[in-house]
Amino acid sequence: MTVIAFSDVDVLDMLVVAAVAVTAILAIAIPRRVGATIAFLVFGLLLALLWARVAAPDVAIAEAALGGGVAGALLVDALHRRQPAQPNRDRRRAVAITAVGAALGAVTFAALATVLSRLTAEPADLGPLALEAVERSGVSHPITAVLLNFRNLDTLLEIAVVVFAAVGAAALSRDRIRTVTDPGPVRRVIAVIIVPALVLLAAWLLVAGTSEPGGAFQAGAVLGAALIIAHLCGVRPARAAGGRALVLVVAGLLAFILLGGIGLAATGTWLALDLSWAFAAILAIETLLTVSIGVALAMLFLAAGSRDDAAAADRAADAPALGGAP
Amino acid sequence: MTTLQLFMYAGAFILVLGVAATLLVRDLIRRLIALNVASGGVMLLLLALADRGDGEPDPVPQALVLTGIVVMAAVTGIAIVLARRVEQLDDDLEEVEQ
Amino acid sequence: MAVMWALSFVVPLLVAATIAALSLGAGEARTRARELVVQYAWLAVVPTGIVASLDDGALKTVDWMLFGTAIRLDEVGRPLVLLAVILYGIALAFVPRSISERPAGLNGFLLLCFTANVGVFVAANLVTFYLVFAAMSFLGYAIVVHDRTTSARRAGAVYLVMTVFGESAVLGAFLLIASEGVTDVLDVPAAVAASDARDVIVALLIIGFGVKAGTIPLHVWLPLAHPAAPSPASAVLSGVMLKAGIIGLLRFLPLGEGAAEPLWGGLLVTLALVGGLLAAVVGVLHDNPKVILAYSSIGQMGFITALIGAALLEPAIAPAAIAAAVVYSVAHGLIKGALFFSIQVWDLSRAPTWAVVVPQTVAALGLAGAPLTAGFIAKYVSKESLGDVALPGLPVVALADLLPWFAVGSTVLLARFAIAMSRRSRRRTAGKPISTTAWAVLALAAAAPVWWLATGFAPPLTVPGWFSPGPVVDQSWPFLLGIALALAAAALARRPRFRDARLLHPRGDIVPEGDVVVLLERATGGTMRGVIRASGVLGATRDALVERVRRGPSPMPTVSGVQARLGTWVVSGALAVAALAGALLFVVLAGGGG
Amino acid sequence: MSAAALVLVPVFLPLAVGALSAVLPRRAAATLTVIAAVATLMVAVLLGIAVLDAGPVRLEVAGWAPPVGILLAADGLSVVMIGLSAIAVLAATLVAAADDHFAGGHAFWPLVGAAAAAVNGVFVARDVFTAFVLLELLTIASVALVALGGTRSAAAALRYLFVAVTGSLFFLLAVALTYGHTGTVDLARAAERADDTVIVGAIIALTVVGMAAKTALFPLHSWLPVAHPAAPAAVSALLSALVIKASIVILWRIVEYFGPLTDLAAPLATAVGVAGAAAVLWGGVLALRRDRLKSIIAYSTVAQVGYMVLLVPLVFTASDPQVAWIGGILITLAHGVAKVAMFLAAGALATAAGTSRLDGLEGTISRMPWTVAAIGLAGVSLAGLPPTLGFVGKWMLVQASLDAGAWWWLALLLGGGLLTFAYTARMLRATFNPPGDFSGARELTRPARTVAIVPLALAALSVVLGLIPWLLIEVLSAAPMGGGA
Amino acid sequence: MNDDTVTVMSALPVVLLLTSLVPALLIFALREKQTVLRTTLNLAGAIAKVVLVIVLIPRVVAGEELRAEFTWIPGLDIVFVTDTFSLFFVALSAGLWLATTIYAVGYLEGSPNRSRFFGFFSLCVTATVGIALAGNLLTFLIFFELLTLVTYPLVAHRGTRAALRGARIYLAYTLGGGVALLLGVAWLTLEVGPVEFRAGGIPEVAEFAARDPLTATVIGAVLLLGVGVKAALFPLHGWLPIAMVAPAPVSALLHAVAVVKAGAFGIIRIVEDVFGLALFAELGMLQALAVVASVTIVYGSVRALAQDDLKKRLAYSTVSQVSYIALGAALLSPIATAGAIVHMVNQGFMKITLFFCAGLFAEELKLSKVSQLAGVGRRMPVTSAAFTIAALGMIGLPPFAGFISKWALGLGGLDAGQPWVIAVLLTSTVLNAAYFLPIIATIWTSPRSESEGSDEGTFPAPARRSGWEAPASLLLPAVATALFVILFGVAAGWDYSPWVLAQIVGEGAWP
Repeated sequence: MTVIAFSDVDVLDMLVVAAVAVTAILAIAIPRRVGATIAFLVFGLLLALLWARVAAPDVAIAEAALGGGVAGALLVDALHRRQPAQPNRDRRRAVAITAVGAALGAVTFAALATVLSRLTAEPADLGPLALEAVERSGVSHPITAVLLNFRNLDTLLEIAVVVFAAVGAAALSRDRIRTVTDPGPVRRVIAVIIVPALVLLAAWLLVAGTSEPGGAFQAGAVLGAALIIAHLCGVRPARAAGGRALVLVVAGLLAFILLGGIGLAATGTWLALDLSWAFAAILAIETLLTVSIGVALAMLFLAAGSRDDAAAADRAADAPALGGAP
Repeated sequence: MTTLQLFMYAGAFILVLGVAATLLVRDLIRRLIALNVASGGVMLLLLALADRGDGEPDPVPQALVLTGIVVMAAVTGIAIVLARRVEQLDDDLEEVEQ
Repeated sequence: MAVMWALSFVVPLLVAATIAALSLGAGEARTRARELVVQYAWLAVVPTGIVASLDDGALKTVDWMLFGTAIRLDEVGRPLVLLAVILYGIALAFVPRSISERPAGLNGFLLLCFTANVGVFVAANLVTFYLVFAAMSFLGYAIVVHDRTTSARRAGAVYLVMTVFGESAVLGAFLLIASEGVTDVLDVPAAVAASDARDVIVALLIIGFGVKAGTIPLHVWLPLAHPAAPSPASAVLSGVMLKAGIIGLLRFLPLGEGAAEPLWGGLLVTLALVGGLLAAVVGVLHDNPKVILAYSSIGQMGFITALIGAALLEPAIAPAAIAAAVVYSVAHGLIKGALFFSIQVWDLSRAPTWAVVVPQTVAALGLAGAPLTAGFIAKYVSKESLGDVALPGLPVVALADLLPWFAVGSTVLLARFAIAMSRRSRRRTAGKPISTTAWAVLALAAAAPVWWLATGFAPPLTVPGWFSPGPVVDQSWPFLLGIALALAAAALARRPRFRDARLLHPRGDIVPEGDVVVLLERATGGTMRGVIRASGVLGATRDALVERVRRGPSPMPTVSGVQARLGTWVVSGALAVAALAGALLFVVLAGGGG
Repeated sequence: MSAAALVLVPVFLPLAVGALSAVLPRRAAATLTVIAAVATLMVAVLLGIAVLDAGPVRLEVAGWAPPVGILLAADGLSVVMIGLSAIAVLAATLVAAADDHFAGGHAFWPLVGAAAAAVNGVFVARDVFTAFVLLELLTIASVALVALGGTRSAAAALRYLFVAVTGSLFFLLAVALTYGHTGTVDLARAAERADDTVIVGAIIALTVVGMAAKTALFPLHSWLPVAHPAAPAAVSALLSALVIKASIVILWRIVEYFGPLTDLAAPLATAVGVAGAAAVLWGGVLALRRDRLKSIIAYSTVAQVGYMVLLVPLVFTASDPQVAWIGGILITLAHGVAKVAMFLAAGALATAAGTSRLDGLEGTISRMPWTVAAIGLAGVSLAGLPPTLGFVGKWMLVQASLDAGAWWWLALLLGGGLLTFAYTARMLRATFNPPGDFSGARELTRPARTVAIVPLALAALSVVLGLIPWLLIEVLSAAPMGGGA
Repeated sequence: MNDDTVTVMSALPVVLLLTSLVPALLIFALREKQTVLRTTLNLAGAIAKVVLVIVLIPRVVAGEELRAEFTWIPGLDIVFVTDTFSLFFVALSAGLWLATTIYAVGYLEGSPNRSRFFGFFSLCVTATVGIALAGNLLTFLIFFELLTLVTYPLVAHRGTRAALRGARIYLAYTLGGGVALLLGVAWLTLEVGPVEFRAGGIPEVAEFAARDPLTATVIGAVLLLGVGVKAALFPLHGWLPIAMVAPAPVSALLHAVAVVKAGAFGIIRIVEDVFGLALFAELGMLQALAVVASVTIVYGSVRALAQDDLKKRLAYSTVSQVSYIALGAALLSPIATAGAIVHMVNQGFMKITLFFCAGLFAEELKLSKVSQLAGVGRRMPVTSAAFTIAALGMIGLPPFAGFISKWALGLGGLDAGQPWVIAVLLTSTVLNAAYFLPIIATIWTSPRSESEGSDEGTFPAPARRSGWEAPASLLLPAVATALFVILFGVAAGWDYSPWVLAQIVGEGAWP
């Protein structure tokens, strides 16, 4: 257990952790939705910062993009839509519930803390094992190696989760997604500037993933954000709904399964990637995954916001199509 | 109190806070927020365990956390869609059996 | 010979079956055929008569029937079978001419009864005996209740109840005997004497056969059944079916087997004596000839049971007593049958009155035991066979001296019968001469077969000379005394002062028919209703109990109430957190120690 | 295709078909899914043969050995459960194909593919994190399926989502602890290295509570009677028969691997047993109180879950845990088959009679005898009466509890059976003709032929399996639980 | 199965089962209108079974035993064995099923849901034959429970409120019994391994009882409780009178052939072929069973007295009569065992005749109360004659079958040194007479007008011109079974008569 500089805990860590804890408490405690959502966004960003501190850059990026970004977008969008009448909250019952919650929470935390205190401090041997196996994975960046080679089944299943979440969401709101017709000048500017930038960023993240932090998920998230903004700004083809979008979403998953099949044919075990063509396979599958995740996240957002868009878009004229889709 | 313990206890605290809130809050969106907070707590715990020694952190838990985050995002997405339908139909929030 | 026996049993059954079949459907041809069959039904008894007279007495068995049925005609059975043949024959001939409706049904049941009755006399093993005895008893019910009047049904009901109890007692006794490992009838007395449950068996036998033989407490059904049944049926009932009880006692009681039975012997004799007395006293108070004859039968049956009781008291005299009992039974059968037939002849036959009265008086004299009649021989033979047996209670009086008093009683009764008959009007409607003449021959010539039977039993019995002075004097004084008493009573009755004295001009209402039966009926009716009410109460309480259990505090409503509250998100959430906290706390606390 | 390769077919095939049917038209999607179900059934049989020959079939996905890679293994339990899932999916999809009312919408087909893949994955998973991701996939698919059930099902689906995800989070915490303590997420290696009783106890406790929430074990059962009836008939069938089994199997796996390592396991197991006992009684009593067909069957599931977890305490106390394991597994299989039959039949009755309230079903026994017979037979199997498969399971659990001298479990097993048949009889009674009107002439919309045949075929299957269960038992004992993959 | 029998593996026992299982499944598939096909299927199955039994009897009596087994779970098989006792019960079931099928076809003419009825009807006999042929306790349990499930829809057939209530109570009782039996069987199998029936008791069970008498007694009690419900022993008899709600052929089947007999058969199997009489007596269970049986005999008869409804009275009479069998099984003497076994047949034939006649009275003249039966003898002489024969048989009068078993039980009781048995038998006889004879008296002797019959004493005119008092398909079975009651009584000595067969079986239990 190495001792860090002046005190056993770096003051910066303590600051970040404290901040994270406070924002968490705020996100939970604030009764009104708007406040809670804002607190949650801040919590998300601070969390990304914390991941950086814990030497997990990939996760930090993913957190920022997915946790803070898309999830945040979804939550804000939910608020913006409609605030149901708060049921009459009789004070006494609320207090009782919080008291019970606090008490049980305290007990759980105490027990959990004692259990955690028994964990040893030395690192698990899994890390070094994985790191020395990276050379034989076809990519140099360990996280991508784990994600797309050692434990690629997890990734496949995770994509399936995203895909089927999108399919489910689309089914639940299939009929009510409207296109945004007249975006107005400000939105048009945003579309012109930001959307291409985001797409470029997504592309870079994707390619970088093979050697430094980055990769399919982060790229997908950014691409998703780009699509959402494009849609909001009236870029009609960016409307991530309907058959075409579904095909894109499903393509990623089917490709991955196909890859598993190819692996089986080539090497005799599912999803095994021979060193010779591992890199190419990983890069190819990553691109497809990025597109798939992007469109899926966009669909989730649109499905969530579907009904009220129609209200906002009752103005007649269709905005001319802006720039090609990525 | 080492950094590891700091992070772990913080993770535990956030997890318990989130779980308790998820299970006790009636408002759907706040319940969803609490769920995301709780998942954040678990991820913190996992990452703290990944970065135990002073060498390079263990990539496997980090990959697991990445997957976890994506999954939580998907869950949040579909939860929001469902919440939206529930609120549009101003359905009885107290989902007891018919 | 076995074929003949089979024939003798099958023919009556076959005839009965054809009668039943013919009476099923309607149609002119059927009724005419049925009439014909009923007319000649009496022929069905002839084969039995032939085979009974020719049979060599060997044991004949049919293994596949019941537990193996076996019949054997011994010297005790033969005369009774012949008696049955005669009486049933005449009865079957009388029925078509009698006034009772549905003669076919009556004849059918009479034929069935005949087979069962003969079966009782010849049964050679326990199961066969019980088979035919039970069959005969229950068929008797069909005859008694034939006229379907309310009194007939009441008589039938009493008869049935008594029969069921009798049956059960006999079954109990037979089971006990059979468990001693014996089945053949001949070696039953020895087994009973030797068995340790001897007293129980004897008691059950006495009860079982007492019902059939009309011994005192169990006689109540007799005075009811006889008037209810059509007269030919009563003749058979009294003449032959009662004898089944007697043969039961003769075959199964341990007569002449080793130690004497002072207790049972004494009981039987006393019951017999009481029977004789009661019969005379109560019989006199009735004016229906059938009831009087019924009471006379009770008295006569009492006489025979006295003989059997004596045989129990003094095993030495057993063979003589048995022979005497048989002779007396045959005599009584013939005469009583004749008297019952005489009622129908008196009512319906076109024969001149003197042609009816003469055979009747001869029969009556025979019953009273006057010299030159069947009764004379029977009574003499019985008195001789008794020797000096005396009641254990009062040793001073010999039983033989008491018997004559039976004769006095029956003479008074017969006088009463004569008066009652004189009052009956004669309708003179039908009457084929053959059956009336057969009856006349039966009444007049009863003495011959009895005398021939007594000589057959010569060795243990001494046959009295017809005119030897000693027996004539012994027999005639009770008869004469009886006549004297009757004349005195008649004289008294004619006096104007006593014109409406109920005692002297009885109409049978002082002591109701069956005397004790009314009490018995009320008692059984009471117990029956009591049992039914008890079972009703039992059922009710059981249902109430089940109901209370079913409606007990069922947890159902509370459970669904709790589930409703539990169902909300907040409460179930709290439960989940509590479960988590509890589990982790437990792990830490319990594990902490380790 | 070596035996090992077979392991992943039950996962990838439905997943691929599910993905395809998201974009294909309804007819094509239906046929594809049915074909996939049949194929999975055949693969299950092949796997069974493989397991019979050589014990558990192991597959290291992507060629990497455990600590780094993911290990999947098919043992007796997985084969039997994959068989159940294939049969259940086949039945549900056949009925849904025949009558769209059962499916609840076009999205039924992709989501059913996803759910089937996830469930099969859980049955073969030997890596706790993969199990977590599979559970999440299952949750997403099931929630979406429930939401297809028409307007009022969204709230029920959302509640189910929150409960399920919270349960998964507890399990994720257990995964974190496993990694923290043993440095690996592979079950077998973790079990070898774990030595701290408190942490192992915590892992078991967290899994127990998490899985209890997801499988609606007694105190945490309230979401099931809300969610299952709201879903369309085919979905309710799959939910009751299949989805709750995934979390039970994970509970069993953790008990199988981590149970022997800590003496805290026994008291936890007894606690689970007590909760199970309470579930049997609570579910049974409430099933007697409800007057809607689907609610009754939902509470029947709550009750039957009690039986499925009953083997947990028995495994620790019985002298021969194998009997308890096999008994529990057979009861779970029997419940699966019977519950699919019952829900599909109930769905058919409800659509035909226009209402799922008991008092509206009069006369249906004359018009739809096969469907009512299916409910009857399924009820017999649930109650564990001969000659059905439920009886085999119950017989073995009775043997195990007698062997362990545990009177209370015995009374529960016997009494529970009576309670189960009580509410089945109540349902049957409701379908008899009203006195006088014998033809049951009340005009019912006649369901399609397959809708009548499929439930009865399943019920008949449970009778056939009940008479010749030795094949199943051979497979189960070829790769016994606790033998380690 | 004493030792000199040679065991032959053959599929005949399974074929015996199939002769009623296959028709059942086919009939379920028939539509309501296909009456002819349904009746032919029914009769074909019934006749096939009777023929098979007739073929088997000589072979089994000659000592050859047919056995069919297939594994159920490893270490425990489902076994069918045709030993003398099982074939005896199969013969009874087959014979009475044929009669009841004919009767049911006539009785249910024109009523709805007949496919369902006859389907379950055949399944019920399959279960009964299964119980009879069961070679070990497990198979017995499987078919015993199957019998409960299959008879439930029969009792509830009419769908009226009373029928459903009756069926519910019936189910509660019999399922409760089934649970007890399951406990007993599972426990014994655990202690002793698969329990194969062996005449005279199983050695392993004996040695287990020696080792641990208390548990053996408890297991014995639980097993008896299980089968006792169906054998309507005293505290557990409640369902029998209530199940009278079922249509007449079902009551006939339930009482005379299937359910009640299965219970009695179970008692004999458990007492003689699992524990063995000596062991059972040693454990003190035999006396207990004898006492319970005696109490039931008297209780059943007493309750029967108070019932005005004819079928209820017959039901209570069944409660009492079946306990004759239990009493016989509980006495330590070969004659008593034989008596118990033969009474299964005798009571079966007598009771089924009574129910047929009760059904006829109800069907033809709409009379169901005893008080209404006045003067029925003239209007329906043949039915009344059959009723009288069967009733006299029930009382136990000699020429009829009932006497044989009563005589055997009496002798058996004495042979076993229990003289009180005779007292019980006699009281029961008197009570039987007390509730049967009045019926016979009213039927034959009391004139029609006396009864409260609504019309002026005349009966509803016979519906058909053929002059028969009732449809042939109802009358013939009743008359046939009545003739059998006489035949079994009179021809008890014949080599293949029930009494002789029962003795053969009885000796088996006394090695």
